[in-house]
Amino acid sequence: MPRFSFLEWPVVRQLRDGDILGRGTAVTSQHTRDKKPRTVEADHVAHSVCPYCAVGCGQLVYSKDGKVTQIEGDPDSPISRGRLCPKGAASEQLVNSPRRVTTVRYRRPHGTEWEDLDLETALDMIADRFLEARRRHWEETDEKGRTLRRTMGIASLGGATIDNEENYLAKKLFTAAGAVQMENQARI
Amino acid sequence: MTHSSYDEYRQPEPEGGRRKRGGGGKRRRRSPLDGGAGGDGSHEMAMVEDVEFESYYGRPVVKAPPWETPIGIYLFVGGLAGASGLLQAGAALSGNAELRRTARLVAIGAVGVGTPALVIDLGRPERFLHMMRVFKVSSPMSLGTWILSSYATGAGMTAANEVDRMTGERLPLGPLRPLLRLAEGPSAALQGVMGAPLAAYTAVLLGDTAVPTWNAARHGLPYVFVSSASLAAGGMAMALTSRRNAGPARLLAAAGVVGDIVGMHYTKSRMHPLESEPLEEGTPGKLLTWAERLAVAGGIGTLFARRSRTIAVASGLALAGASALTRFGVLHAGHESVKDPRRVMIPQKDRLEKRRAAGITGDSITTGW
Amino acid sequence: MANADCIIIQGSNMAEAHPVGFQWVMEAKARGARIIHVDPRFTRTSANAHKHIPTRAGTDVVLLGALINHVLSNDLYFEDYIKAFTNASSIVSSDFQDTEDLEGLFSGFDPETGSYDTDSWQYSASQEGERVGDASTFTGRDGSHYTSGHAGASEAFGAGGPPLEHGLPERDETLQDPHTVFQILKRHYSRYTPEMVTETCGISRADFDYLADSLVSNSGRERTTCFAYAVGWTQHVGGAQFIRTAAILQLLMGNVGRPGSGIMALRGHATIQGSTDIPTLFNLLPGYLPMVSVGEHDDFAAYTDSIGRSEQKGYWANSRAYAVNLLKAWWGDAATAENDFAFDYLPRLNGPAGTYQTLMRMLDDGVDGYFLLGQNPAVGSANGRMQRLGMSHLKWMVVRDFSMIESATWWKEGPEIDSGELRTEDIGTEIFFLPAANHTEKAGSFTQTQRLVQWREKAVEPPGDAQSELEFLFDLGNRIREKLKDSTDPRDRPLLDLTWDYPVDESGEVDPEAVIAEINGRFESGPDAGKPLTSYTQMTDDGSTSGGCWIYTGVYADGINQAARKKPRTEQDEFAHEWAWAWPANRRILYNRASADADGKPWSERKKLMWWDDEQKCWSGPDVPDFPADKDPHDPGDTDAGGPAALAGNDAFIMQADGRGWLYAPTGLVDGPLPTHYEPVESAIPNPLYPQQSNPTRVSFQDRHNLNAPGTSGTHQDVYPYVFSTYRVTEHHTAGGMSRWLPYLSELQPELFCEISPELAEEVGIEPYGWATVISPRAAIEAIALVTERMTPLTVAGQTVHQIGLPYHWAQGTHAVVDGDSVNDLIGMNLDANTQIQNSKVTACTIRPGRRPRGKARQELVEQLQREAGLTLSTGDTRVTAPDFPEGTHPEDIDLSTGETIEESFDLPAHHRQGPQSPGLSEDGKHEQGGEED
Amino acid sequence: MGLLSGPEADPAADAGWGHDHDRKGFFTDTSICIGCKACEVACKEWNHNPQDGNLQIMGSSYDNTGSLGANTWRHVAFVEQGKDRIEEARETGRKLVSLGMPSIGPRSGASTPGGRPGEDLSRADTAPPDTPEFRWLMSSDVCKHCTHAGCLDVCPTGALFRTEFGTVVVQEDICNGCGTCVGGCPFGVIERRDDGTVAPKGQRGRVQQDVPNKGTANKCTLCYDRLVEGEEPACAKTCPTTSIKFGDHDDMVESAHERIAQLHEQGMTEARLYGANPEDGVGGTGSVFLLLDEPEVYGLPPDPQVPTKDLPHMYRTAAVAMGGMLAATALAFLGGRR
Repeated sequence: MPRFSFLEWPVVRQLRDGDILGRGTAVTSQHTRDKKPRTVEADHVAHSVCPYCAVGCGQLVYSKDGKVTQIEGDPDSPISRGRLCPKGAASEQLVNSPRRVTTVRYRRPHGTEWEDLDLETALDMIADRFLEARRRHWEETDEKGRTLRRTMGIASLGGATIDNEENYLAKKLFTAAGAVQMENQARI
Repeated sequence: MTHSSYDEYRQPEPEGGRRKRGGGGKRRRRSPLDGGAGGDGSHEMAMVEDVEFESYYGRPVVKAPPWETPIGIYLFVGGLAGASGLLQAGAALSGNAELRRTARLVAIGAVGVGTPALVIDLGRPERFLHMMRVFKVSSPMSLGTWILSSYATGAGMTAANEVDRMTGERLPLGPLRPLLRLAEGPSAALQGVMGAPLAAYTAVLLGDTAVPTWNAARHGLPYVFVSSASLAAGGMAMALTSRRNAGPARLLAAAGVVGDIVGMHYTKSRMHPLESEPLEEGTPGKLLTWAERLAVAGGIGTLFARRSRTIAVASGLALAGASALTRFGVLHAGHESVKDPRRVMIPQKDRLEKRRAAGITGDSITTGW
Repeated sequence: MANADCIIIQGSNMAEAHPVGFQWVMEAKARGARIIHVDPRFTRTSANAHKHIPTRAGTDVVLLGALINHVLSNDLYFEDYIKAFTNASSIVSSDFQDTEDLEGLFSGFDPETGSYDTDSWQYSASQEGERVGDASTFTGRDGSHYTSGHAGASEAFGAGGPPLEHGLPERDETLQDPHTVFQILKRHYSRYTPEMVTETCGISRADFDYLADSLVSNSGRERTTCFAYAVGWTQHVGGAQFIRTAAILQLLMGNVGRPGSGIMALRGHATIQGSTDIPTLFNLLPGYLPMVSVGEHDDFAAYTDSIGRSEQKGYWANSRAYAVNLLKAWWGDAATAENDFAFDYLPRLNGPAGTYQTLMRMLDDGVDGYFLLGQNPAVGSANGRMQRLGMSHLKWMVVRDFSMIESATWWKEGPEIDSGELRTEDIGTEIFFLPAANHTEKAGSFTQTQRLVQWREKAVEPPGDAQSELEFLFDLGNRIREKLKDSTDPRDRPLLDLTWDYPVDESGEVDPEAVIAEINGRFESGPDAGKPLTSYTQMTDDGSTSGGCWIYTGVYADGINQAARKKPRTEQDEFAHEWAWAWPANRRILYNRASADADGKPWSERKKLMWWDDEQKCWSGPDVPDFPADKDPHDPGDTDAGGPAALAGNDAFIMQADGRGWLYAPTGLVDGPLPTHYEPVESAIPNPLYPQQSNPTRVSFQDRHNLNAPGTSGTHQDVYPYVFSTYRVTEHHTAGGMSRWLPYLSELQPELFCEISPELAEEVGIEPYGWATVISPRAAIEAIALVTERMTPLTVAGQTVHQIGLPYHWAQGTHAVVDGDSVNDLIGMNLDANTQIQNSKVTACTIRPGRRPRGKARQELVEQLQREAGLTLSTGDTRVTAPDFPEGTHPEDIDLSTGETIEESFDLPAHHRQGPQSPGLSEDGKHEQGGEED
Repeated sequence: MGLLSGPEADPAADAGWGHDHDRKGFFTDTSICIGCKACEVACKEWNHNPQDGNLQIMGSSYDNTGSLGANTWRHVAFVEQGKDRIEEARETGRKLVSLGMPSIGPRSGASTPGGRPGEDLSRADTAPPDTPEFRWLMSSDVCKHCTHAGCLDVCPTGALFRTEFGTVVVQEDICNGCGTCVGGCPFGVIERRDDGTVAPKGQRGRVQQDVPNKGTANKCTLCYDRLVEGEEPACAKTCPTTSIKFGDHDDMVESAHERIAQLHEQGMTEARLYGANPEDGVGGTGSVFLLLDEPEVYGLPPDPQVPTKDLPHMYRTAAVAMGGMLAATALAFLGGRR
């Protein structure tokens, strides 16, 4: 609390500032007078797109010190004109949710609890399992001897919040590996 | 509404039923007996006539201030202090030292209980001093703060003098003692001047809200509150003062009883039945009924208190109890009145209709243009 | 949409599912447009429409068919438009037999395989042996100028359908020949009368007239009507045909390719459009090229010819170039003319490999590993119980998400753990939960529902171990390639030869712009080598260019990320061409050639969009013309040249092999060239139109966990007397992974509820806001009952039909802010044969007051009802009910009515999948049964 | 200057801000609200308000936040109505129109009302849209930012203040949570935020949000901290259909009058304005609403009066009472001497 100054005492300001009833100028605090929107305090604003439905509303993502501080509609967007639905408006919570999990979790076969696992180890284990499953369920030909050159040991199901670039890499990698069981939300 | 044997898996139900039920549509209330069927079902509903009524799922329209038991205590002790302030001033002027001392000690005791009660009830008690930031005539609470603090200053000084004298000047005051004595007169005057405002402002505080029962009581509540303060202070003084010196206290108490009962009836007479109903029914109604009974009993007691100290003490305590019950009754009646939106909606619609019938059509918040 | 004069929203709850998109409807309304909502429920969309018309779910073809009949029999169609731009005058093979002749089936049905031979559906060709087919990605299935079709079509036709031979159909411009499409259409829909609408949909005559008058009076030269649909149409068996019906109607009314016209597909996910354009779907390669099917695509030429022959009209004629560019982008120098550009590196399909087929394979222990990339099938997929049981058969799975979704926690706290069906210790599935980066933590592009590719800038770094999918996949590819680097096995060549050398930044993260540049394509050789392509017309089939998705070519034109353009709307016209980039070629309204008449003049001043500028000799107007820019409207087209040159000046539908909008679809659909009403699988209403009850080509899975209600068959129809639809509400998102974890959304809709009419509540004794239990042949769930007049019982065929609404966002778990039962557990797997999309809009059930049983008793209740209804594996799975057709073979049946314990009565193979499945094409063009055998 | 009631052209000037600021306000047109609740979420997100309620369905259609309060500063009401009620709404609306403009008339402020005094709606009577069988009303409620704000006037600390935009805002660093303002509001808007308002579901201890400003009074600030930089409030910015409009108060009132005239022309006599009359019990509201039924249906009071309007009278009553008390005391001492 700032040091008390008699002249800044609102009762005095009531008499001084023409706000005798103490409704406005006489009673403001320094904190109030310093109010600024946190969008102004952001050190970076990214143009983004809402991750929920397919309308594709523009979002402005404000961040400060590497943390998202505010997400709101992008008024420049011809699609959404700066407006967002409740989900779009809540997407800051999607980023900063306290329920979000940000470390690798591992459940071993027949395990009863989650365990921690190093990301590097996890990725390597996944690559090994990928190749093993690919091998185990490889189908070179069908029953008529026609070439299939594919594996049925691996399947993938993707959401529809996966970027085009990500889908492209996924399709490219899985197809090259012969993994044909690839699906996404579009069919669900 | 248990339908299946698996309903026990339901989450624990909050008081008053799990789901606030109630249609948004039309409701007709037919008799006092079907109370409890509507609204959120959590309280009795008492009845006026068969009245057509719209609300939003029976939810409250206005909110009552979050004033709980400490505020009830404060309303009581504030009044007690206020009237005691007058008593001590009168006693000082009339040279009734015993009555003066009693009144001053009661006053400082009341202030000593009331001020912490006020602070405790704040959402942020550590910011109690923010009350002194402004002086707002539009705010009874602001005025009350200044009244209370002035009063408390005076009461503190007068009580210090009394205590000093009672302890045979053994308080380690040193050179301050003459100053204390010097301030006694002005302090007693301050305490006396602030006494009546302290007793009355809380009535304005309650009246100056949108809480239907309080707001509608604004025409008479100050009378009730000053009377209640008087009977409480008179009663306490009567109980704590020797019969010989308690005369003015008895008279003040008796006057208070009369004022209290008349005032309450007058107050109710100016209210819409739906607004006054909480003062008569339910828990607050019971409190107020007992308040009135105690007041009457105490009032009768005052007539005989000169004869017996026992009667004096009993009726004094009865009066104090009556005052406390009155305050809690009024406080809770206000809280009760916001629970049922009818108490807000129907009196408002009625007064709007009345104005329209009188040709005043330009002051409605709802307009067709 | 804001330019429409009438908007008919059917099969969509637009205001709730797409509130921000709905602003354009409200704007149209403010401008005087009439808004009509046709839906079983009165929703927030209805609340803002001029009229809500309650209907019975799954009967949309009857209503739309009756509108078609109405405009045809009263000559209310837009004659100049249909003559100019549609195939109304085309003559269909005289072998074609309609549902009128065959009791609800078309000619060519093979009851053994449950599929059609489409030979007889073809146009009558001017020369023997020539057929013309659809090559359209964009309209073949739905005629919409917005949508690119849903994921799917039968896996054999990625792009839209065979065959694509050169040639023009015979036409009769007078439309009088009985074999013209126009006359066939008239006959086909003659049964679809307003009375039939009342009888089938439960819509009154007055409401039908209102709808018909609104449509007719808001169509034509001066006015346009727009349809909007969403999964209320697609998530049906026959869903593709629902959309087709609307397309036919819109073509007849001249409401395609014009301002405020069309059929707007409202898609539910940020880039669900993108994930079909650049698909992670089993049947497609990027740009709607099909996956290779064994038998059908045995060499590269056969493959490309099946997509589009070089002699045919329109842009699909260049299919070889598109395929070569894709292969070149993937395998670079290893893709040469000599090895058919590594065509053999592509794996082959021999039947559907969709998510539900994969599930059945999982249950057979035929799948080891499962990647879930931001998807929650334990909640979001039909028959969630089976999904979870399927996952328990996996060796391992990778779940990439933001939080502990139910598909990651089913082994610990799923309903089957509760009930004791599964024991955590017994489940051998190894689970990797990898935290994912969200949309603010990675750059990349989403493609929204109007094909607009929008780039997102990265705002912050992902926290902790969180990674983008791009990072994850790139890393996985690197590791796999590293582990295989010494392999000599030819099967590893495709992985080792893959172009996988994406530039990385200092922290080793791959640059998404490099990926979109690859998608866009570049010159591989020649003077411009290395430079980005600007248009797919630059693509060659000799390997001198590459491009990962031909329809996206131009998105990185001039080396600039066009999708990242953010010129404010206030600084450009309403088409906002400098905001992001729309495929193809940044065009905002597809088939906009049709906004001008045959002579290239606008139909009217009011509805002017594109027109032929006779002085400049080019098409002009505010949008990018969806037509060869300098082709005169009177150009007859060089039919010998093939490709775009072959298009005539009025062949507005440039992706169709005949340049016309298809009222009748000779190819591209597996369940009929004309939409026909079939009752939903579990419907208890006999099909009022035909003896054929349900869609005979539907895909189903016989399994003890996937039983059907008896519908019209059997004698115990009263066990599951009601139907429910699932849907979403504004406050939540799909399976809840992105909404149930957020307090601000959870508080708005905290609990699962069901919406029922006061009449139904009265009938079964459910109190408002009390508990109700809904039981289907698959599962039982509990929900809070919202008893509301927004639900209307309908009278259909003399019966009262009660429909129940159930949003599907909740699931059992302890990690989200709110939980509840998972509605999708109730739904059976019955798929549309065209799209492989499941029905979720009409499912039989019963409803009771009170909560559901806990633990083991929950499933016992389900089984008790199964027995009461006498369900068997084949219940409700009878394909052909038209008496002239012999029944297909029946799978082995079991008797559940004996009251044996579940273990005893189900002492059978866990599932039985002998029933007909989606057809694949064999080399001789005959359909055959899909590949999976039990 | 210093008024407690009645028309007041410039409440900001009345609070010492001078005359060079435009009063800002909302016009919430409920006839185009789609009930998406984006306003509720955008408001909470901007102001970091805690989640409300106990995560159970409240039994009021799709409304599960109940009412305005300490944590919910925008609240969307959902009302389902059948034909009878719709006709009744139409009828009461027609009566309102026939009352016409007040004879004393707004002297200032509301510039040009769109409606015509005593407008003859017999024409509209003949051609209303067919009364539908059913309707579902949605309406986003918010703090009214009254011209005469009861909460502000009764606040004893100066925590509540009138901003330069004419809006009413709590200074969270000043408020000590005395709760007087809660009773001062005739609309039941402002409320003290208590710890108990955030109840995680069950005993699982799920999301435990930080609760800022515990124990202080809370309500809509009309995004004061955005207005100071010329930005619009979060709710108005996000509203998909512009049901929530934000701007200069005079413009808002004017467009409200225009909109109501437009709807009346379409035969929708059930439409009416709420808060657009500077003669009403709070001097007109800063947030004006267009409603399609009587205010009670939406949970709004039909005739709110700012309690301070009667304050002079109450002070007089109190003075009389105090006088009586003094007299009684004096008499007691005089009589007590006996």
